Amino acid sequence: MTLAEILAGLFPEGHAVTVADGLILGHGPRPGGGRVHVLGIAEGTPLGIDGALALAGQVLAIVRSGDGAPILMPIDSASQRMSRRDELLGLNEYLAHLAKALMLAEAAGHPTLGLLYGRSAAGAFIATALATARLVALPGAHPEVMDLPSMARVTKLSLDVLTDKARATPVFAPGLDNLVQTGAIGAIWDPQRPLAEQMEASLAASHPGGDDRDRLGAERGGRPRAAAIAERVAAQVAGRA
Amino acid sequence: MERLSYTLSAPIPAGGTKPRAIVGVVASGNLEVLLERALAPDLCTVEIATAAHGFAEIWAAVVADFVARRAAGGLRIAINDGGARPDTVALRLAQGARLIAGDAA
Amino acid sequence: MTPAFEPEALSWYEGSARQRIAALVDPGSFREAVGPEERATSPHLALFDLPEQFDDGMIVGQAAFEGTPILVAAQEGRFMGGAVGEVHGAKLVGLLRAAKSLALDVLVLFDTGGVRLQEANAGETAIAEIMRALVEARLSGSRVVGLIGGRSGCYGGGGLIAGCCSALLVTEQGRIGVTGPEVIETNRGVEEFDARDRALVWRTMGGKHRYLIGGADRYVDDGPEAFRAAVRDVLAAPGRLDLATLDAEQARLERRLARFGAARDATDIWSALGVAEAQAVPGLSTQAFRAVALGRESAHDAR
Amino acid sequence: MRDWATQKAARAARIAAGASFARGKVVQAADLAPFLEAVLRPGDRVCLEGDNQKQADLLADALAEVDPGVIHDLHMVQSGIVLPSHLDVFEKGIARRLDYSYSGPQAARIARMLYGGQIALGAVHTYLELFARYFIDLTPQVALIAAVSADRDGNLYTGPNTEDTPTVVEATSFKDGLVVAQVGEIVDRVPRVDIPGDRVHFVVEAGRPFHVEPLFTRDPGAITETQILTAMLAIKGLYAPYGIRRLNHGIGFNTAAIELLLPTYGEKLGLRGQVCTHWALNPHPTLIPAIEAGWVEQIHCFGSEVGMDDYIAARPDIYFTGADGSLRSNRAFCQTAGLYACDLFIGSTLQVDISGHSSTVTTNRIAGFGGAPNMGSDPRGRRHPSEPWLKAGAEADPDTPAPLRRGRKLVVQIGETFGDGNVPLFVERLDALALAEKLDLPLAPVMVYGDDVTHIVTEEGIANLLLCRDADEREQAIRGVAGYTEIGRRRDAAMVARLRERGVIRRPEDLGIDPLDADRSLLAARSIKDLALASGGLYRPPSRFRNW
Repeated sequence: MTLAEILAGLFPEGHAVTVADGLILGHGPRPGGGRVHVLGIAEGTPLGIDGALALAGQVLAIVRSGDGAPILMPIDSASQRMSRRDELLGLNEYLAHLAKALMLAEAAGHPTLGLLYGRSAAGAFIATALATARLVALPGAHPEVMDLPSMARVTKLSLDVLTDKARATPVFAPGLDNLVQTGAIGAIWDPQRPLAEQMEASLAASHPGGDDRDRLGAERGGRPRAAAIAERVAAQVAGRA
Repeated sequence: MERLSYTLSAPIPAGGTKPRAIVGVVASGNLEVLLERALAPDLCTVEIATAAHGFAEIWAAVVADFVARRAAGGLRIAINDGGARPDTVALRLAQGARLIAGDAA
Repeated sequence: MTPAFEPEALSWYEGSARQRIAALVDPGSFREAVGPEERATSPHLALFDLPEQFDDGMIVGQAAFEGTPILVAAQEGRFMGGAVGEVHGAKLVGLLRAAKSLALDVLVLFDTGGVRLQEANAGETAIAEIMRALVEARLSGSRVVGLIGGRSGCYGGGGLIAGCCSALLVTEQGRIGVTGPEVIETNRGVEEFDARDRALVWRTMGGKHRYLIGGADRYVDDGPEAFRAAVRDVLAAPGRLDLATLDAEQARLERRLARFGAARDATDIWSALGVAEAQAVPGLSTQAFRAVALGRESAHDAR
Repeated sequence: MRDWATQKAARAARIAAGASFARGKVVQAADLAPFLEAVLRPGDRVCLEGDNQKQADLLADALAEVDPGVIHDLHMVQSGIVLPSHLDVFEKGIARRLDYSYSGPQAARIARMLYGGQIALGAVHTYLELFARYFIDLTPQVALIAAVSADRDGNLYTGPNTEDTPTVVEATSFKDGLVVAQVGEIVDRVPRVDIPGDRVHFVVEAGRPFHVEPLFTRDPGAITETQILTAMLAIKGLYAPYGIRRLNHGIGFNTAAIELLLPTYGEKLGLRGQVCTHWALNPHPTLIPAIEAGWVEQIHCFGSEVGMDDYIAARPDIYFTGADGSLRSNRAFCQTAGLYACDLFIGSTLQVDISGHSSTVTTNRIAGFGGAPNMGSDPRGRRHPSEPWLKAGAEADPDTPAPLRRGRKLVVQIGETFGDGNVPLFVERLDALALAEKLDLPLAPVMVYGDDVTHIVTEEGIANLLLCRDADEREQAIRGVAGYTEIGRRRDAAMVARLRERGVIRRPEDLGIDPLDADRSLLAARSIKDLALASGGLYRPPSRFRNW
C-alpha cells in the first residue's frame, strides 16, 4: 500500500498529514473524536541527525501540549544515514534522543503506535518503529538488519549457504515474518479490512506486563530463550537484594 | 565444532574451596576455561568444544601434562576454544587452576 | 628515574569484562546472575559452526559501589566483538527491569560493535528492549551510567543504548558511533571515509571528540581507578529523565547542529570550541587535554 | 694500443644522452621514462635503491614505464624487492636477472614469478654480502637512488634514512657508473651533505618524500603472554648469565617484548647497566622506555623509523646524528657492526629443523632475509675478546686451551612453538629445501645455518646447543623445547631429561620463572600511545598504528 492509500484508509474523513524531505508530519481525526498525531518516515529515506532531531522536536512539542493524543508513526525508511558528517556530530545521540522522546510520550499518556509499511533497517528502525510501545506492520513491509549479500560478505559464507540457513531459522534473515516471530512486530494488519478500525484496536490493546516482545518471541518461536533469561536474571538479582 | 572429552586420574587435588572459576575469552586464538569443583579429588574431566578441527592428539597431550603437573584433582573442566595454540591452552588451564585455588583474583 | 607516565596496573582497554567489573566495584562484592556455570549460551551460533561462550559475552549481576548496592553489566568485546545476540541482550534486559523494580542504579560497561549478525533479528529486537527497559528504569528514578573504553568501542545499537544513559564516561581509546568506519567506507566509498586512517577514525568517533562536543560527560584515563572516581562523581549528581531533560537535550543537539553542522572535520569543531592548536589535541596527555577542553560543549545534565 | 678508459667514455656518452632531458643536473619528473631510455643500455646492471625501509619509488615507477623494446634484459642488483614496480620490470621484460636480499611484501609474487621463469635468480644474499659484491662482481652501471633533498650541484641530503645510499653511490660512481637521484625537493643549500655532488650525475625532483615502510614498529598491544614468557627466559636465562652488553635484535614481537621488559623485569633482576647497553639496531619505538629509564648507552642504526626522527634528534647522546641534528644511519656500517662488534643476535623465524637450520622461506613465500644471516652468524674473523664471547666459546669447546680457543657469538632463535594459524615452528625438513629442488638452485635459501645457532628459546625453555656434543644431543635438545609440535612430541623423553640435568635444556621453572607471572602488566608500555607518552610526545607514530 502507498502512504496515500494508508492515510486515506486511516482517516476516511480526511487528514492534515504531509511529507517533506522524507519526513511525515501532521495529524488526523479519530472516529470517536480527538486526533491522532502522525509522525514518520516516507519514501525509504535514511534517518540522519537532521531528520531525527526534527521528529524528536515534534514529539516533545506533543508531550508539552499535554493533549493526550496518540502518536502514530508510519515508517518506510532506509537504515540510519551512513556518513562521516552524521557520525562526526554524534548520530547515536540524535537517534537515542528520538527514541527517548517517543518513550517519554508513551509514559506521559500519549499511546505510541508504530506502523511499518515499507522498508526499515538498523538504527533508523530502532530509533523509530521499535521505540513505539506497539508495533504493527502491513503486508509487504520489509524490515532488515542487513541484506543477505552483505551478510554473506561479513560472515564469509556463500549466499546459497546463508539462504539455506535462513530457511531453518527466523533469527537472522531479513523479512517481515522473521521480525514477527522474534516478537518485535506485534501484529500484521489486514489491508482488506478498514485500517481505522485496526488502528483503534491496536491503540486499545493494553500491555499489562510492560514490554511483552520477548514473551511474544518465545510464543512464536523466533526467540526461544530471551524471555526466560531476562526473567531469570531479574529473579536472581531480586532474590539476593 | 569438534567436541573432545577426557577423563583422567589426577595426582594432585585442586587447592582452595571455591566452587568454580572461569578464565579467558572465546576469541580467535583464545579460549575460555570453566573449572568446577565437582568430582572426587583424584579425578579430573575435561570437555572441549573447539572451532579448530583435527587437533585431538595435541589436546590429549596438553590436557595430560596439565593434569599431571598442576593441581587439577576434583575439577570438572569445560573449554570453549576459538582455535588457541597449545601454549595458550596450557597457560589458561594453569591460570584456571591457580584461580580456583584462590591464590589470586 | 621517574617514568614519563604511570599507567594503572589494569588497562581498561585491554582488560576482560570480568577483570573490569572486579576492579571497578568494591572488592569481592560482585555476584553474578545467570553465570557461566548455567551455560546460558547462544542457541544460534551452532548453526554457523561458531564457538559459544558460557556467558554469551554479557556479564550481569549486583555489587556494592562504595558500600551502596548497585547493578552492573559488562560486555566482553573480544567475544564476537561484543555483539548483541538473543541471550546477551536478554541478560541486560533482565538486569534493567530489576533496576526499576529494586530502584537501584546501574553501571553498563559497553564494549560492542552492535548487533550480532548471526542472530540479527533477535539482537536488534533485544536492543529495542534494552532501550525500553533502560528508559523505564530512568523514568522511575534509577541512574544508568555508561562506561566506554573497550577494544570494540560502542557502535551500532550499542551507541543508541549509550545515548539513553544518564551519564557517559569515556576514555581516549573509547569510540562511540552508530555506523562503523568500515561500513561507511563500504557503503559510501573511501572518499567519504577512509577506514584505514585510524587518526581520522579516532578524531571522528573517539573519546576526546565525544567529550569535546558534549557526547560524553566525563573523560577518564584508561584504568579502573579513573573510572571509579568518575562513577563516584556522576552518581552524586541527579540523573532524572523527564520532559525538561529532553527539552534541554533537544536544545543541546540543535545548538550542536547550528554551531558545527557545516564542519568538515573534527579539528574544525575543536577550533570553533576555542582550542588553539586543534591538530595537537590527539597527542595531548589527559591533564593537558582537560585544560584545553574547558570551552567544550557541556552535556548540561541533558541526556 | 688498448684504451684504458672505455668505462669513462661510456659514462660520458650516457651523461651526454641524458643531458638533452636536463637543465644542468636537473631532470623533470615528467621526462623520466624517456630519460631512462636514453641513459640505460640493454643488459645493464642496475641498482634501484630500496631496502626494507626507504624506496626510490619515483624512479622505480619510471623504470617500469620504459619501452622494453629499447631497454631490456637488465640485471637488477638491489637490496629490496618491495614495491610492485620492482617486479613489474620483470613481468614486462625490462629486466631479466636478479640478485637481491629482501622481499617481504612481495614474497608471494616473487615466488610465483620465480616458478614461472620470469626471473633468472642469481642468489638471495644477506645485505652485507650483496654490498660486498657491488665492489667485486656485481658493480652497477647505473644506480637509481633516493634522498630527501639536493642542491643544483647534486649534493644530496638523505636525512635520517641514509641507509644503503653511500654504499651504492661509492660502488657505482667510482667505477664509472651513472648515478641518478630522486629527491623530495631541490633547495639552495642542503642541511648536511650526505653524498657529495660530484658523485651524482642527475637529480629529479619528486615533489614528495620517498616512500618509507615503518617496518620496525611493533605495537605493544599485540604482544602475547607467551611472547612475554619467552622474553623473560631470554633476559634471565641468556642476557644475565652471559652479560650481554652489545647486541642486535630482530623485528619480531618476542624481541619487542624483551625491549619492553628491560625497565620492569630487567630492573627487578638488577640488570640495568649490566646488559643491553650498546646496540646495532634501528630506532625501535619499543626501546624508548628502556632508553628513558637509562638502560642504553648508544645505538647505531641501519636506517631510521617512521615517526622517530624528533625523538632521535632530541637524544644525540644515544644515537649517531649529523651536523643538522638528525640521525645518520648507514646500513653497511651497521651490518658490519652487527657482525663484528655484537656478542648476541636474537631473532625470530618461520621454520626451524631438527638440525637447527632456520628459514623464513616457505613453499609459497620467498621473503628473503635482510640482515639476519649476517648478524645471525659467527664471524670467523673476529679477534677481540669479550666476556660473553669467551664464555660461549668455552661452552662449545671446553677441551682446547683458552688462548687458542675461538670465542662464539651467541646466535639465538626465539619464538613460540606454534605460529599463526597453529602452524608449527619446528619441522622435520625446511620448505626451503623443496624450493631449492623445484627451482634447481645449488643452495637452499637457509637464513641461519644450524652450526651458527647457539640457543633456541621457546615458551618451553632454552636449548643451549653449545653444550651439545653430537648431532643426536642437538636434535633432542631442539625436540626438548619444541613443545606440542610433532617434533616435540617425538622426543626421547629420557634423553631430554638427561639434557635438562646437564643444563642443556632449561625449563622456566629451572630458571625460577613461573609462566603465570608472564603478564602484560610487565610491559613498560602496553600500547603505541604509551610509547608516545614515554617519549614525552617526541615519537609521532604513523596513523595506522594509532587508536586515539
